[in-house]
Amino acid sequence: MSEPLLEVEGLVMHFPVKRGLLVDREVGRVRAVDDVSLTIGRGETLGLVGESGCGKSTLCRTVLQLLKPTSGSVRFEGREIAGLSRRQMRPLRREMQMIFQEPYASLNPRKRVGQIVGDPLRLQGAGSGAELRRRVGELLERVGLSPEHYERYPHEFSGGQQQRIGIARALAPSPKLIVADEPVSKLDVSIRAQIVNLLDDLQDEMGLTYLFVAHDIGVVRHVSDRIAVMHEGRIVEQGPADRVCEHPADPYTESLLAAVPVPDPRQARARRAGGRRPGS
Amino acid sequence: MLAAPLWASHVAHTGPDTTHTTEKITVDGERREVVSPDGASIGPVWFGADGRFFLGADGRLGRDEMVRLMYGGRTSLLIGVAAALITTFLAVVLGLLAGYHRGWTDSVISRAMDIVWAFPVLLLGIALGTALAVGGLQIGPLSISSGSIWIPILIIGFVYTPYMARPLRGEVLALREKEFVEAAVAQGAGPLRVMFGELLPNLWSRIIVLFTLSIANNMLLESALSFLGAGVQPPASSWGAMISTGTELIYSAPLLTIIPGTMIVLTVLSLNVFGDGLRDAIDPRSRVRLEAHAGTFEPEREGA
Amino acid sequence: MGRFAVRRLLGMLLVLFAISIIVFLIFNVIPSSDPASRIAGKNATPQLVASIERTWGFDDPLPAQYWTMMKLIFTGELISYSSQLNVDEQIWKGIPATFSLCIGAAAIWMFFGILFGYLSAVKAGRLTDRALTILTLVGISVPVFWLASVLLYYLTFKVQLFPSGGYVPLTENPLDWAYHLILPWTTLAVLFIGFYSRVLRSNMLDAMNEDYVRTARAKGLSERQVRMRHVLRNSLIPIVTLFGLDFGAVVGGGAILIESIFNLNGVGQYAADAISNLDLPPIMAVTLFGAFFVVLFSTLVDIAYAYLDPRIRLEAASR
Amino acid sequence: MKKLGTALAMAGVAAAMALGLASCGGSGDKEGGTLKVSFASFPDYLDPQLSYTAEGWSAMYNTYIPLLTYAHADGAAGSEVIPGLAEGLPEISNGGKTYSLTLRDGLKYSDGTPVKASDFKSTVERMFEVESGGSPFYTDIVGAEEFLETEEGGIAGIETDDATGEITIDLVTPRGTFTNELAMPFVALVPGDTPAKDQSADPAPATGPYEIVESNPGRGWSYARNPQWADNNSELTLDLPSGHVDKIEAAVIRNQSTQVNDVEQGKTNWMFDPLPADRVAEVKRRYEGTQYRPESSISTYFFWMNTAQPPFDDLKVRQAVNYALDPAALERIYAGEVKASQQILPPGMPGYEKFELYPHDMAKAKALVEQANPSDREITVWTDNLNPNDDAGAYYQDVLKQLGFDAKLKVLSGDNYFTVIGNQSTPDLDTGWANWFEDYPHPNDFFEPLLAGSSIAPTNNGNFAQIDVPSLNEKIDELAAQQLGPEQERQYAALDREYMEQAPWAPYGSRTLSAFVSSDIDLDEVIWNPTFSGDLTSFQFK
Repeated sequence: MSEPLLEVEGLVMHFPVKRGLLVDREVGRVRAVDDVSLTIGRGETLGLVGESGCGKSTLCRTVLQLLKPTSGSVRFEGREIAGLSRRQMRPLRREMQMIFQEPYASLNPRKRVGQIVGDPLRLQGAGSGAELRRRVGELLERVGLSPEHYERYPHEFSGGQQQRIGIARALAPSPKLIVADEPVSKLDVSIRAQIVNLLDDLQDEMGLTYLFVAHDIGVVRHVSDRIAVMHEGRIVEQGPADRVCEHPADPYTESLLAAVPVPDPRQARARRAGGRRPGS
Repeated sequence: MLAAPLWASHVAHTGPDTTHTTEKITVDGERREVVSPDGASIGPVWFGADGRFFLGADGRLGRDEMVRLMYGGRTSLLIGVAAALITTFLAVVLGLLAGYHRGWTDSVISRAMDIVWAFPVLLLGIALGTALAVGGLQIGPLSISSGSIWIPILIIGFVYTPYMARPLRGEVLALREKEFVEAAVAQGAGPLRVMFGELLPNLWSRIIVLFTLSIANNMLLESALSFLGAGVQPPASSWGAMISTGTELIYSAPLLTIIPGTMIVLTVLSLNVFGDGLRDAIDPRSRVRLEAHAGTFEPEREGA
Repeated sequence: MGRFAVRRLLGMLLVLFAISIIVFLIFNVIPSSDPASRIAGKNATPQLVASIERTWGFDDPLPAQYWTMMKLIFTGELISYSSQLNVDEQIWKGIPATFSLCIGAAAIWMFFGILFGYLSAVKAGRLTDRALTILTLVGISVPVFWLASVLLYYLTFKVQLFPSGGYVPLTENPLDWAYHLILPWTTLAVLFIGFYSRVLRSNMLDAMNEDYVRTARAKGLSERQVRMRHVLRNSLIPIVTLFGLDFGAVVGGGAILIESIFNLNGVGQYAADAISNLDLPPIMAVTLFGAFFVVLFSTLVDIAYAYLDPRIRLEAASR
Repeated sequence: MKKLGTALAMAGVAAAMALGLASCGGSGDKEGGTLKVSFASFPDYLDPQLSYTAEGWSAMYNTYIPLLTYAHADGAAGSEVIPGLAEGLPEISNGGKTYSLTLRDGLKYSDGTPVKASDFKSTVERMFEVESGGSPFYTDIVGAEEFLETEEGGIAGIETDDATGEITIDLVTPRGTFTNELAMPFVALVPGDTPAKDQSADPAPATGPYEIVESNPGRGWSYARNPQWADNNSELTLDLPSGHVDKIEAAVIRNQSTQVNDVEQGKTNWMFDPLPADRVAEVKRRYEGTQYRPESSISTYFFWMNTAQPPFDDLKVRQAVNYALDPAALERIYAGEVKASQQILPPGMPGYEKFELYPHDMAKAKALVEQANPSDREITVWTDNLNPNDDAGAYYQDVLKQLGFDAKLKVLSGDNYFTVIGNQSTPDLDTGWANWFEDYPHPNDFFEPLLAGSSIAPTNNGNFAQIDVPSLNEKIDELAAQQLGPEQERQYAALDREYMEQAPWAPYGSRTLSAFVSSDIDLDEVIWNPTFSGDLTSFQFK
């Protein structure tokens, strides 16, 4: 494994359950993330798999400090970010971006594509006017859209295209880490592969590091170098992708492999090898 | 025709407060007194006196009713629009703050809104109007003299804020759950940027509709406050204040009540029809509960 | 559920408390409201004013004055500055007129609001709907007090069809009671008729496209049965909510204009008189009375909703 | 429009000489019946010790009777002080400082308890205890000021003897107006055990021909005949009338135009308030002489100018205003209901002599302002919102604008107008409207409270013009200590002129009031007392 980019150690995220007639008292906790430790190396893809509601999304958000963890440590490039305030976090945000599960919901319906993709650039103080427009155009092209789409609104696009916009936005600040929270689960099966391939290509080109989340172990297997399996807030197993899929150590991983229909591996591999540029 | 008040000062031959108590004018070549010795004022003369006293004089001071109507309309419209701007501004800021930050910010703002909302609108308006009628308002460097129309503007803008802030807060609460907000935060946008850059654009259509209807409501409330003597202070005129003086003379000169009232109805009706159409055009499924009433005017309740 | 209700009621008390403080402060910062000189009258000497200040406690610190006033309101011993009458008793005497006005008007506006809304929705897009839409829009655009004055002029003076105002107690003569209240009822109701029929119309149009209505149709129910049993019934729920709130607001001050114009001597009229006198005790009491109704009805509606829809309870509790 | 009450807050309402005593009742007149009357506002109090409005005094004229009272007659005859519960007018001794009276023997309150001489003392003490607005009239009684302060120990200056009915009052200084003051309702006797708090909701037992049997404050009240009157009290006080109707129902109808409609339609028999200005023409045309007759009042309507600060500290400016105001215009604003006059004393007041110092002359006014060339031209004009006073204010503002001033109008609620302009901490008290109705027919009532330097007070100020001329102050004091006679009347007339030369006010007239009754009331029989207005004992159905 290469030099670690992100190190998560003993991360805990509990949601208190409060009740009380007048004053709220804590009567219990939901343990969404319970003592999770992970390490992702530079340029590596870690696949995180688990059934819906197991705490994957919470983990993503906790890692990115969109939620304050209850305890534990998150180190990014060796720097502890778990206790940082919003303000302290802000300069670090450009280094780690997120791709969302629901492409449409993650795009502001009242903003034009150009603005959506350009905003992160503007936030970084990077250029303005024509220069900004040019860079946005490049990004759009990079994810397989056309610079002409600049003035359009998100609802004018298909789901796959919307996800491409989301990816372009994530790429805009030139991040090191991208957390992809089930980026393809809401897309048509026919489009999933295109997006997965796009992410793969981008990783190769830009040396990105992915935390790739899915509930479908099949998808994860093909993009990931290593896989972590999450169950009820805990990591039950982690290791190289092929090892985990072929020799699962945990019974839960086994049940996942058995329950989820896996697309024909050969077909997927073939497509990957073909490397067609999608969408253009 | 409803826009005529905007050019009042260009059309009018005389000031709105100028009295013509003992004057005579020529109507169709005949000399007539504007106010007779027993106090009866001249009625509408239409075009008989070269456009002067088109609608006659108002009561025993002999002020030109048409001129007052135009200047009064200007005041009414100004109050309606200015108060709506204040309401909108406050409601947007408070709605965004409460809806975005939730937690105790929301609790504080929502409770404050509850208080203003539970305050009977007319009573609050009259109480403030009466309170400020003598000494005016003095808050730090801001000083408003007691006869100023800014007093009714501020009162109306203030008391109607919850009626707009509540639906907006509800909307913000819903929008806030959308992933694009999280996306903006993930990119390093601060709270202000999220509120005004991400959330606000999604509220515009709603705000515009609420704003239009709010002007209509404000004009009705202004008329009610002025009618009760807590709004526009004489001799300044507004349509509400004109109705107020008119009703004192209703048995001898009913037109003085009927004309300004009709103007209010027509203007408010136009605004309501416009706001209604706007709502249908922008957002056909939304059920905006902000409707015109002077006394009770309902917020949209979340979940209702 | 019980927890939600208790919280809501506590919130209600808090709101009332805040309102009482605001009113108290508004009237204590007015430069000219100085009640002692007002009570003393025109020829007052400084001794008289000083003596009045001692007796009424105007020289106490403000919190003490506030506390005394609240205590007196709730023990029913508060007396007004300008007439020295017991405020609670005066409010109590105004209640029959105010409630007669509000309840009667509410009955009228519910009946016509629902009737017009129903007709408008059923005949959507047709002439009846258009006409009713115009009518209801006009209804919500008319200043109530203006309508009242114009009706008074035409119907009690030009044509002496109705009495020119005043209130006859129901117990004294039910017929006369209704006869005196017809005009006030109508005027007060116009606005709400317009408002309710518009809300009902849009609710019904929405409801007609819902699945359960289609299912009902598919089951072979007649169009009429579908409308009455399913569409109307479900569309009425929000109307009932609105009614709760509006009724609270009307009792709590919305009727003030109608009461003064028709000389009904209700609580609203009492409030208007007190305000023009800058007479703090009745203003405090009436505002609290009004706010009580507004808050009470909105609380009732909230609780009713929470009962019907548990999500609200959770949302409110998580705040 | 609405509340004459406050407009007339200072006192009684007058009717003048216009009509002689009504001729004796016609043959068709009948006794009994229920009289319905309407008031635009409920009296401030239905408690004789507290009430200080025209409404209250009119309502209690025939209910609570002081030791002295005013004759039940129109015009000047009605200004005569006559014995009420006392046997005769007071004997004045000790250089005008001691007043002696004797209570009639055998009087009873409507509840049957006997009236005692000591009730007078307890009544005066009660008036101080309830902190009545009337108490300043009686602080010259020995020991009264201490009593107001401590409310203990009684008032030393009043001695009574229940056995003989003798009442002796000692004053600190001679007081020429004290006879009039003994005839004010403030000292109308109530039983000694009446609680020292407002009794409006449960009026005290009466001594007059009518007792208040029901009071619903804010809404209305009603009278019935006093059961003790016919057999007992009237036998003892023959000079007071007994009344014709058996019951009187008074209702509050706030809108005066509605009151007019109701009288026209016969739903109300008499409206207390004057006609609203816009209905005057119509009512005069249709009902003058049959159901309507104008009644003059002893009152002065004026604009005061604050002589203590620019620009009105300059006599020329004040005179300019007097020249600039057009009585004809103001008459129209009041629909003819104000009789033009440019002096302090109104017609009907002893000492009134007509003069006209400032005939309307706009050119002269402008010239005077030019001469004075005041540097401060920003003026606030104050008026109340009772129509047509608000219109008069608007007209005055317009006149000041024509004179080259930057005038702003401030219109306040009639209910607190005088409190505000009487409070010197109110900013911008430059000039404004005011009126004054007599408390009693004595000219001192127009000078001391309104123009004497000693009346300038931080709150409840009555000297709105803040005029303080030492020589004139002395004159006021000197005249106030004397009993009113022809010589004093002449001197008051001179004082009137001297003050108008100083022009602290721009007076414009006295108010015309009106008696307007339904068609079934005998208008000729109606008595309009200058201090108490419509006399309820005089109303009679045809």
